[in-house]
Amino acid sequence: MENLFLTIVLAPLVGSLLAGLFGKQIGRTASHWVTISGVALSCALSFYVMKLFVMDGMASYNESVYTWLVSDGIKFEIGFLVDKLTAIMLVVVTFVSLMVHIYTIGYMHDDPGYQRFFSYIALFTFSMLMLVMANNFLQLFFGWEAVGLVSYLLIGFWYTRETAVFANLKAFLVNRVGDFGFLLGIAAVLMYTGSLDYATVFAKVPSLVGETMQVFPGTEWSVLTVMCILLFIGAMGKSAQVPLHVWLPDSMEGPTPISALIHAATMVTAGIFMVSRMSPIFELSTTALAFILFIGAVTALFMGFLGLIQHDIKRVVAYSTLSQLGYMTVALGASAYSAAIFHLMTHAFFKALLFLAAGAVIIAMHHEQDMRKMGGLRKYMPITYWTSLIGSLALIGFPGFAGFFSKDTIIEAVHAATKLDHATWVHSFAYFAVLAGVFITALYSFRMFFLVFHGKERMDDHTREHLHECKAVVTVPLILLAIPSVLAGYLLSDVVMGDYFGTAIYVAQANDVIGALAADYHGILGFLLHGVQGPAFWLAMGGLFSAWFIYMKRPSIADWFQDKFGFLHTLFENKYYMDDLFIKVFAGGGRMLGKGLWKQGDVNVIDGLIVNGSAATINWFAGVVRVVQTGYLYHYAFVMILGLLGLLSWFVWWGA
Amino acid sequence: MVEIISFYVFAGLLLFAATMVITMKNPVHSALFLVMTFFNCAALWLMLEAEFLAITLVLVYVGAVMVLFLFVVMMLDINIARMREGFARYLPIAAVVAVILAVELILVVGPANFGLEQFAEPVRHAADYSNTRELGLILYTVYLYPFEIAAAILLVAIVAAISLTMRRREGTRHQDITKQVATKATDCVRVVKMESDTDYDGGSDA
Amino acid sequence: MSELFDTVWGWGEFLWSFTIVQIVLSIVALMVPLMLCVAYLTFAERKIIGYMQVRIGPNRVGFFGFKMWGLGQPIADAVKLMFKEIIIPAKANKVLFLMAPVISLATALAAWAVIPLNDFLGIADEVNAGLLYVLAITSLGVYGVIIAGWSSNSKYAFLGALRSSAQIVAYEIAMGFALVGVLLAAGDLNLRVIVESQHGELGLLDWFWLPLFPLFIVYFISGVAETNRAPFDVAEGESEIVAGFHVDYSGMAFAVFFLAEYANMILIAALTAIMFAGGWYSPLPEAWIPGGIMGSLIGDGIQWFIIKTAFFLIFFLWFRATFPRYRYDQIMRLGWKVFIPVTIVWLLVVAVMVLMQLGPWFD
Amino acid sequence: MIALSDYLIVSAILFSLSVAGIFINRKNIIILLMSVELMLLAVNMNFIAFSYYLNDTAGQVFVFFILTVAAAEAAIGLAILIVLFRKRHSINVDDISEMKG
Repeated sequence: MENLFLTIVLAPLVGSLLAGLFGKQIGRTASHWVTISGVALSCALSFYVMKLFVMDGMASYNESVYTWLVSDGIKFEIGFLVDKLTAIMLVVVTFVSLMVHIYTIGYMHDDPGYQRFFSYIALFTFSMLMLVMANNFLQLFFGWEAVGLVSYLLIGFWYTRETAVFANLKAFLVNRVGDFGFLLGIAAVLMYTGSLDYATVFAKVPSLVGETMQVFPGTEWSVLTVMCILLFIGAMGKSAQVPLHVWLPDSMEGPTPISALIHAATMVTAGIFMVSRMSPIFELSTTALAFILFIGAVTALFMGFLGLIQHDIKRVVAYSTLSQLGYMTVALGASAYSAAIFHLMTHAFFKALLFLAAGAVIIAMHHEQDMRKMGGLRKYMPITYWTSLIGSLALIGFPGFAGFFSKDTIIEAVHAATKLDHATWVHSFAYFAVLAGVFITALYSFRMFFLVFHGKERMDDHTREHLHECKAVVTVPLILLAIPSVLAGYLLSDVVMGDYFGTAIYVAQANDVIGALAADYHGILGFLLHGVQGPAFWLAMGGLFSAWFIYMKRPSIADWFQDKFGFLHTLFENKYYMDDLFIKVFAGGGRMLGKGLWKQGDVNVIDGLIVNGSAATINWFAGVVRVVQTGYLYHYAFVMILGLLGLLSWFVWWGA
Repeated sequence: MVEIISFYVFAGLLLFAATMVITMKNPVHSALFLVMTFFNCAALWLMLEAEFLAITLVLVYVGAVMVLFLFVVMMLDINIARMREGFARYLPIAAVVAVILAVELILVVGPANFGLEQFAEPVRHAADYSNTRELGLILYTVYLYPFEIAAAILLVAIVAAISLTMRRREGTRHQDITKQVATKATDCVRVVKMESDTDYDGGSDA
Repeated sequence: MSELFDTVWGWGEFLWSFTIVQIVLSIVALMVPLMLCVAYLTFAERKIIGYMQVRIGPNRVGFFGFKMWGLGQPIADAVKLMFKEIIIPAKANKVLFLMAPVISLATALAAWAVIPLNDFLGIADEVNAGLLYVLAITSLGVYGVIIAGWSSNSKYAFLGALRSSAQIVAYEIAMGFALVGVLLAAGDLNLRVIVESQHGELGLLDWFWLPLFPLFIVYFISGVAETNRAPFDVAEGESEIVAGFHVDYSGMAFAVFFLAEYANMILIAALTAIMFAGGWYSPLPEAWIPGGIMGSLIGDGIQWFIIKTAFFLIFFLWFRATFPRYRYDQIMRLGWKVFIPVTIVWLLVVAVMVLMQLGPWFD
Repeated sequence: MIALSDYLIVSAILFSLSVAGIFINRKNIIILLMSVELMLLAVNMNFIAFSYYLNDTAGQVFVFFILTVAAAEAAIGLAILIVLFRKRHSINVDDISEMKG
């Protein structure tokens, strides 16, 4: 069993190393073959593991493979925790990764960094697998940072582009903020439980309920809340939740397969996975859950707005990713971990599909990403058109498609959460946000869809002449991804409503919204019918219709809207001024602080006061002392004798 | 009686000589008066049954250190007039300081504290008492380490004094005795064979 | 008559009761013969060197019309010098100039205080630190030289004084070390004890010269150097610096220096006799000494002390007649680089011998 | 009878005289050295006087050491003086106020 898991993890690594270190020697074809076979092996074995769990009912596996070091009783180990949660992640990660690998052959066909790219994505697969299979925080953190590193490398893959370098730097810095919180969270875990091992930690955390700590003097904060929020800050960074989301749209500077794999399907969901994995901890802090819920709701709604006004096809998908990540986070906040993971899975398929489709469009348009220069591509690229349609319908939650089931479950879960005993305004706000988000999602998704595939052909003649459907390596993954995009939703009854996760996910009795839903669940068909009657469906339909009306029927409405609500447009255009805020306040503030420290601290205090000051003081003191030290012997003798006289006088008159 | 007289005589001469040491114009005279001071001091020490130290004082100070002083004073071309600058100017303050110091010291060590009542004169030792032996016994047992250290200090002083004053002058010639002894006849004398002058036609004894 | 005798005797007893008088009298009793010896040493020198150089020497001045081999010569010289004018150079430091010869002679004579002439004679021979006293006093001799040289205010005199004093200081160390050897061997600082510790059945083989032979040689040669005698007479160096430190002295002042030099010679010879040659002990083994008058003549007694001193004195004269003068740097080399190391090494040997209680000297 | 205080007073006066000597002969480094020797002599005198009156030889041992050190001091002092004179052709204290050789 251990060898099986090791193979899953190491196969992509071997491929990556071969492609990365010997890419020049083995050539392009061999490079993609080694990496793809590595990932394919992983994928096949992942499905096998899935089968073991689902069909054979295997118990979860939790063993240490290797002890790196032991310090003061704390073990630093590498180990695997494989349960049903991990199994889902394994399947999603390896499958999407495999699709992307195959797709990349076509997408990166002309790129000089071909081998490097394959090496990177295989390395990413390895890192992500390490992350999801970890059985302790150290390995989790290793995977966490490794995927961050690969993300950084891949966003800046075209490192000669200034924007790419800027974007990867931005991703790197923003992730540092999150990772710092994450690291503090791990430190808190280690400090209060004395272990890094999941099982040990989860066993110990219940005893921490009610314990408080003083982060700042005079404050009494619950240890668990602080721990959870710190860990979640890590998730916020990796899963691009407001306000640490700013890096994700810019990460679209990377090649499209990367956007699909890392920045839509897998890496960004690491935060979701992590929180689900930590559910035994998070469930103990209602405050932290409310915080998560709020962050997720804000992300889900407001990031959707931004998608409305983007012209870059990939950015629209990116904002939709942000929004969907918000949905997952909302699900986490509502304690619907299984719903979050389910949405994670479906989203991984259809979002990867959408990205790859967008990539296909981009290839066809000769790397033109602006939707205003597209239109009417339907007749040139039928496969892409249809798969995109499936992806879009799945995204907006059209009944029957994967997104419908997962998203509707989340909405229902949030709705159920508003009825919980400890429900607050946050839960109500979240419910509103997810409902409004459905309309927005439909609106921008089909805006994009219509602008790209329907309407007038706005591209130049040269481009139009070369328009044609992509090669099989591109279209086959699209089709392969379209299948789960449609069908994955039907796993709902097993994954969410059934007892699939078992002990992998822990939900407190008081928070058990999924349990409430499951009680009312009467099979897929019932859910389907119920969904069609619910507000979410009609909102989605409204969004779809609005998109058709505004962008197909009356394009002038968009202009009119832009005129009348210019301030809103400007607000969206500038992404709520979030980047400016960060750049001005944090970067600028950092610069100001640095400058201040440099001018005041370094130049004035350290150089001026301490270095030159001490020198000057010594100089001054020496100047004073120099006067005392005349060099004349008799002066010294004089002083000595006077001193002697003084001592003697004291002795004679007052002493003894 | 004899003791008291000799004490006052030696003490008086001691103080007189010391006064002369510090007031003499010529450093040579000062040095010679210092010798006299040492002698009187040695006499006082003899009265205190410190024979060894008294003789050592003469041997070391008079016989060696002061000779050194005299050497230096005599050999150095000293501008006496400049040396005397400020003598009169500082005399009053020196006198005041010295008198205050002396008065205060005497107040401390005077008869009130160290008179015969407090410290009776000890019984003189028998004639065969050897101060040297006593000193030697304690010096080589209790004070062995300090004694060794003193020896080391002296050695260091020797090395320091020599290294300070030694200078090699350019162009001085030294006799290398080993070289001289090792010289062989062949190093000094060169035997040259000459043909006789055949066309010499002078007289036989010219 | 008897009254007068009684009165005089009474006064005598009264005076004798003062220690000072006793001391003064004993000093006189020692000094008068000593000065006579000094005077006749000059005569002896001239005579002996004369014979060594195959000439006669002074032989005219006698007493009462008899020539008596010139025995009146020292007296005549003394009278002549006494009446000569003492010339004091104009720029000389008068007090010091006159003091210098006195210091010279005084130190030469003062050392005699602790010298035991035989088993009971001596001025202050009971002094415990006699050896130290001798060392201290002889080390003062240099003052006469220095003061004379400096107070003359003359270059020749000063150069002579510097040479002389440096030489004296240098050889004093070797001499001191040699005496430390004696001290080690005898285990006492008292000169009488030192002599007595050389007493034994074997006569002259019991004396310290045998176990301390290198020290004995070093001591004696150092003594020659101390007294500025030939071949160490660079301080006077007639051919170089005219007459050294006493070039400006004349008349009695010069005579006193002269006396001091010879007194010093006698002192060194006497000390050598005491330290290394058994003082007043007979060189013959005890068994050979018969009783009676003959026994008192050749047995232990002051006569042996005088004979030994004279014997060593003859070496002084012999050296002068035989050896050429040392160069100054050679003198310094000999003193610092030969004698001092030799004495230090032999001190170790002596120490070992004493520890081993090597007979017949140290048992 | 001579009391301990008599010796101590003599040495006190001797000490004061040497202090005065340092004051009035401030330009002459040789006399300064001699004054220092006088001071040490006064100190030694105290040691010996106490040693005698307390019948404790240790005081004399200390005098012995002081003599040793003072002799070394005099030797080195004079050596420095000679080196100084070679360099500066003067031993006036005013001319040697600098550490530079």
